[in-house]
Amino acid sequence: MTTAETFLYLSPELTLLLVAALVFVLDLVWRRDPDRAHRWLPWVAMGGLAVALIITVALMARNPSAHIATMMVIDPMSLFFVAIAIVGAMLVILSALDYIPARTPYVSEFYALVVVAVLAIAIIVSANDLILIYLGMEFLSITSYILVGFLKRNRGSVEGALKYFLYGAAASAVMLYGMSFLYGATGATDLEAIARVFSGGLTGDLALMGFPAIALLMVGFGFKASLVPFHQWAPDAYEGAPTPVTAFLATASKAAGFAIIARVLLVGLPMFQEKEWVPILMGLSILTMTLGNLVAIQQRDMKRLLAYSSIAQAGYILIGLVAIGRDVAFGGLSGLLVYLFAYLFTNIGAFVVVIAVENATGATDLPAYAGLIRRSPLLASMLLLFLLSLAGIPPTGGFLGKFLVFGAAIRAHFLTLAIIAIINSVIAAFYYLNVVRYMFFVQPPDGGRKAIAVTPAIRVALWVCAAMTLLIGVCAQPFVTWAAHSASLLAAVW
Amino acid sequence: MIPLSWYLVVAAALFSIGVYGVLTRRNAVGVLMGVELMLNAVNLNLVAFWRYVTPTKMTGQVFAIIVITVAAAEAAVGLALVIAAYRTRRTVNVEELDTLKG
Amino acid sequence: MLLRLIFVVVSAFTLGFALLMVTARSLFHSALAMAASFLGVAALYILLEAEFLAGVQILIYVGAIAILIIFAIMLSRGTMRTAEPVVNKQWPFVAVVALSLFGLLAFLVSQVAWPARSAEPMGDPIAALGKAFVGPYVVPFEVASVLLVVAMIGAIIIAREKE
Amino acid sequence: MSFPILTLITFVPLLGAILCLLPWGQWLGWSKAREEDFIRLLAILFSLVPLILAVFLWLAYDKAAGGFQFEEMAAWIPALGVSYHIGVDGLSVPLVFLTTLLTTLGLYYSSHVIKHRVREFFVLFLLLEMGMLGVFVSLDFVLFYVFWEIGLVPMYFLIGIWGHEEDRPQYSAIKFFLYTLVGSVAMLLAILGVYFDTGTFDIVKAIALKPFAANPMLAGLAFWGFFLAFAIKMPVWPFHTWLPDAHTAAPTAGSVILAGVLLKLGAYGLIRINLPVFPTAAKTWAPLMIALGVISIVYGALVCMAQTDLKRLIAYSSVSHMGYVMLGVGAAAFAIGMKRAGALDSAAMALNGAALQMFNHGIITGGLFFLVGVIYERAHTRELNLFGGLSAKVPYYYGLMMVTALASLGLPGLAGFWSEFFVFRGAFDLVRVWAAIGVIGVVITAAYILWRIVQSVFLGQYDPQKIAHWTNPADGNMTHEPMDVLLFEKVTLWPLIFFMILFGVYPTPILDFFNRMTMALMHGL
Repeated sequence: MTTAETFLYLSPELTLLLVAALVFVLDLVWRRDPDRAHRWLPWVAMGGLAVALIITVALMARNPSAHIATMMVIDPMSLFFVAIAIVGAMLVILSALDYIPARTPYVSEFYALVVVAVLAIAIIVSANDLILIYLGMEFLSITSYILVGFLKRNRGSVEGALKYFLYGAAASAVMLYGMSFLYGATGATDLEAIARVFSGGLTGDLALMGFPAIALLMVGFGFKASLVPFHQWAPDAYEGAPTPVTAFLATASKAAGFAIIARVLLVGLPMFQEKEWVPILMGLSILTMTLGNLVAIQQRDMKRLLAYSSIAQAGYILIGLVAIGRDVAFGGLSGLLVYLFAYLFTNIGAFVVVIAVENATGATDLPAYAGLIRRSPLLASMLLLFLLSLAGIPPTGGFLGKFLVFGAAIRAHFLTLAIIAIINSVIAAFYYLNVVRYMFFVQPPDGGRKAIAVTPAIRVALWVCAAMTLLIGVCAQPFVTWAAHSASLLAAVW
Repeated sequence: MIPLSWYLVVAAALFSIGVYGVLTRRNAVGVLMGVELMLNAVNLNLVAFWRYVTPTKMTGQVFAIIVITVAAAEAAVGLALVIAAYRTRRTVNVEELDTLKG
Repeated sequence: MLLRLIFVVVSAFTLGFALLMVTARSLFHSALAMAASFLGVAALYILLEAEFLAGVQILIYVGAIAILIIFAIMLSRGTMRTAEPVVNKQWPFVAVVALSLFGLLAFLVSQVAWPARSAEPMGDPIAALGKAFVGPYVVPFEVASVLLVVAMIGAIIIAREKE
Repeated sequence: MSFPILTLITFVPLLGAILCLLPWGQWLGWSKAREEDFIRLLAILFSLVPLILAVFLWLAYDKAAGGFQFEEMAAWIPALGVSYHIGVDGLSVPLVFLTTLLTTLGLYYSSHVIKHRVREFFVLFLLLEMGMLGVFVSLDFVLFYVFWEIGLVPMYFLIGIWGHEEDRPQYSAIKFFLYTLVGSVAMLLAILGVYFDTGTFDIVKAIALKPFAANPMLAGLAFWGFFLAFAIKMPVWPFHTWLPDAHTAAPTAGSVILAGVLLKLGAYGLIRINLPVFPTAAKTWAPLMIALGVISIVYGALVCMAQTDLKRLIAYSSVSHMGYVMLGVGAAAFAIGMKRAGALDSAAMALNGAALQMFNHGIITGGLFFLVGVIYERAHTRELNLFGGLSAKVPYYYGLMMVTALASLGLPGLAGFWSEFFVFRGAFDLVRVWAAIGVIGVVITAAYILWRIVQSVFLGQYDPQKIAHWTNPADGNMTHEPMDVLLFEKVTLWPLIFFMILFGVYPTPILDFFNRMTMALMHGL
């Protein structure tokens, strides 16, 4: 590949890098005039992200399958996840416009770090080499630790960040240990070379390390995707973090975890599917959804409830990988992509409502949502829509995602898994409806006289999320084909 | 020549000791030190594999250098968090960081 | 034979200090033991003919990370004066877990038929590393440098005393 | 493409709901009261459109030709083989009519009694109508499922928001939701199973292809996936426990729709999907269906005897009455594959009875719940022991209640008679013993209706001490004596009474719809 082409395919990443640098530099330039910095820099970041998004979509149209050395692969699948991360970050910045300046003076740094986090995700999802995968994941982790602990005067924020950091550092060390096995067994770190060595035939003694190596890898990947039992950091980090960051962690960052699981297993370790990674993923999936839901029922704080709910959702998403197949429509992988895409808007939307309520009341516990329909019909009906989508009620995007992954499970004859999943989705409906109960059935504490003001930025974020949540469910066709197309190249390799 | 497995066993021991440290230390810095041991075990693995499996390619060493670099960055951020936590709570005891109910 | 003897001594040194690190009652002693153990690892790198890496190990691990940790300990030294135990109550259980983990891993790494071969390393490892970092590994190299900058900015934001 | 009448019927309520949501008061500078009046009017008008179209549908459906008519077919998610396929046959036309009729009546009645959170109520009610109509016209499994679930949400709110505090509406609402959801997720898996076996989500094609014909185990599983959803919705014993709570807590119009239409969704599903798609499995499980039906009939009736709450009593009577439907469907399933002459005709007759019972139960129990609402608006209690001797005080109400109650117990000359007659007539030929046990239920029904309702509410001595204050539902003022039926209540009830008498005297027009469909169904299996 020529240098020009390399730059072309890396242009989303380079744009993100430039934008982050620009925000940092402009912040320094406007040091004397922080008001100006605070007013303009979020829009610089937004504009930069928009440019990166346009570039990403334009690259998608080229339908590439480009290798940057052996390190990165720019293909529809990686671009799909880059797009998810960019859109997620834009929504997060919109929702943070009032939240962050009210809580910390480091406003510009915040937006720059969000852009950096997107860059890290862009690297992870296109990484094709264990070294770069590790580096990308660490990059995202370190950025996330900083973002979670960003409100350094706030106990919860710092504590959440410290816990996140300790779990994350340990998880990535375990993952690295697994990577060292793969390197030792094959002498290579790039996924395609690893696959080539293994496909040459596994001698019995070398195959021994397949299961432990994959299990060790899954510790690190599972940490990012917050799969049980590597999830313990998530509730604390989600609750303590600034809420816009929570929204980012629960969606874009989690999506990156799934992207890397899919790529490593499908491109690098396809021969270990049947005996090694399908059982591991199935166990993780069942544990994740069941535990996530059972614990979510007991939560009294919205952020924590959504944290456990997003853990449980990860369990459903994983079904897509367990039941992976070559079927275009119900192949599992495309279901996973649709699920993540719908989940991005749904979950960020839910968190935006949490942010709006938190901005107005300072509280995130469930009683703060009592009678929300009286105080803000917009917020209450929006949250209702998002909760219904999370519960998988049609015609929302959440339903389409569940429909596709459950369908994949049935197609691949994982009936038990499907039944466990549907039982879980009923349990989940219970606690989602409990929030709805508070919003619609319970009398507001002050009789509903005090209306909650919704700023234009939050309004825009909400409408975008709601429109997409419904659009994915009602006009499903383009999203399904897009996902199927994005998954197809990876499925072809595999 | 020393057999490869000797290095790997030493690395496994170092890794297990690190895991023990991570799981038992009550102090956040203590936990971090356990993680550093685990990372060293990984690096030992990587370098040993480099020497025995791909001595003519630099992959293993490159990987190890990257790990060391990232470990330094990670430690810097982690210790900054430790200090911030100490400022707000006067403790860095993992069990006492309980503002968030779990 | 001599090489093997040296290996055993260096390993014993490394693992001994590692054990001391996780068991020491004082965090400060722990940090010193860690630095010693890292020195042992550097020695193992020399045995593996990765001299450059041994240098990096000493510079970064012993020189930077260990010092950083000692600084952090001293900055939060209020926590060191407590008479409470430094390890949690589950330590005997964890010890069993760690021992079985070691057993499992040791068994595994000695059973797997790693594709080892007896080739000599290339002539000039430092030059080779340099070429690798501007050649096939240029992307990780660039990413690592961005990562370092970001981590530095983040650490400063979080650790700064004033708002 | 011809006139998309079914699309209009289904989605006009959605349009109405959206229009009701708009901030008219703000735009036109109206007061809150005026805006609410406008919303009431708007909602009723928008529910009249589907009603008029449904009447047209009733008249335009070619009964002689039978089969699916007014079909519309469009690609929806071609990548998944999901299409927007709708159409009606003899089974669905009367149910579409029933739905639109009860919705309009419910909205009209509610416009007089719902005083708070008006906008939400009417929006949700219209959405509910869309969901129900969608189920009756869908000929694609996914579309069917989508509408099935859409109906769930508004009903949850209707129960939870407008329920009376003492009836634990929040608990009842979530119970209703979760019970139904358990069934529907099972159905979702079954739908997927059928898809992977036949390669289509089209109900008509699935009926022709008979999925899992070679694999009785999987066929049974898929059958049960659907059956669970429908049995919970109907509901038959032992899946019925959500029903009394939901009914008791729901506002009057909510109960009417719940009993009148939502329960029919389950019965409709059995006849539309379980019987024709899985005839072999249906045959296998027919004894169980019959047993569940008979148990529901008898158990529901017995429990009615023990009720002291009028609304709860009528709720349990629904369990009993829907048991007839289950018995009819079970008997028909039992006859599948029988070679004996006349067996299939008996099956068709039982199925006719079941289908007719669906319609009749809709208008009769709908009427009963309206009547409960009438008395509750005045007395603010439904406790049977507090009533007594009302026949003299409210004679008009007494008359309406007598007609409806007698229709409910199956008095010849009123609509309920024919459906019970056909169910038993058909079932008796096929499963004599069970049918005989079921007849016990008819006797108990007569007992609780005459004794618990007629006797304790209307007969005996009126005691002014028991209920000291009555309310005038028109203006909310206190009165010492109960007021008789008001004009808006008469307007609500008379259409239902009209159909009870019409189809009691002359059931042929509606039977023609069913007969053609059931004969084709039974002979096609």
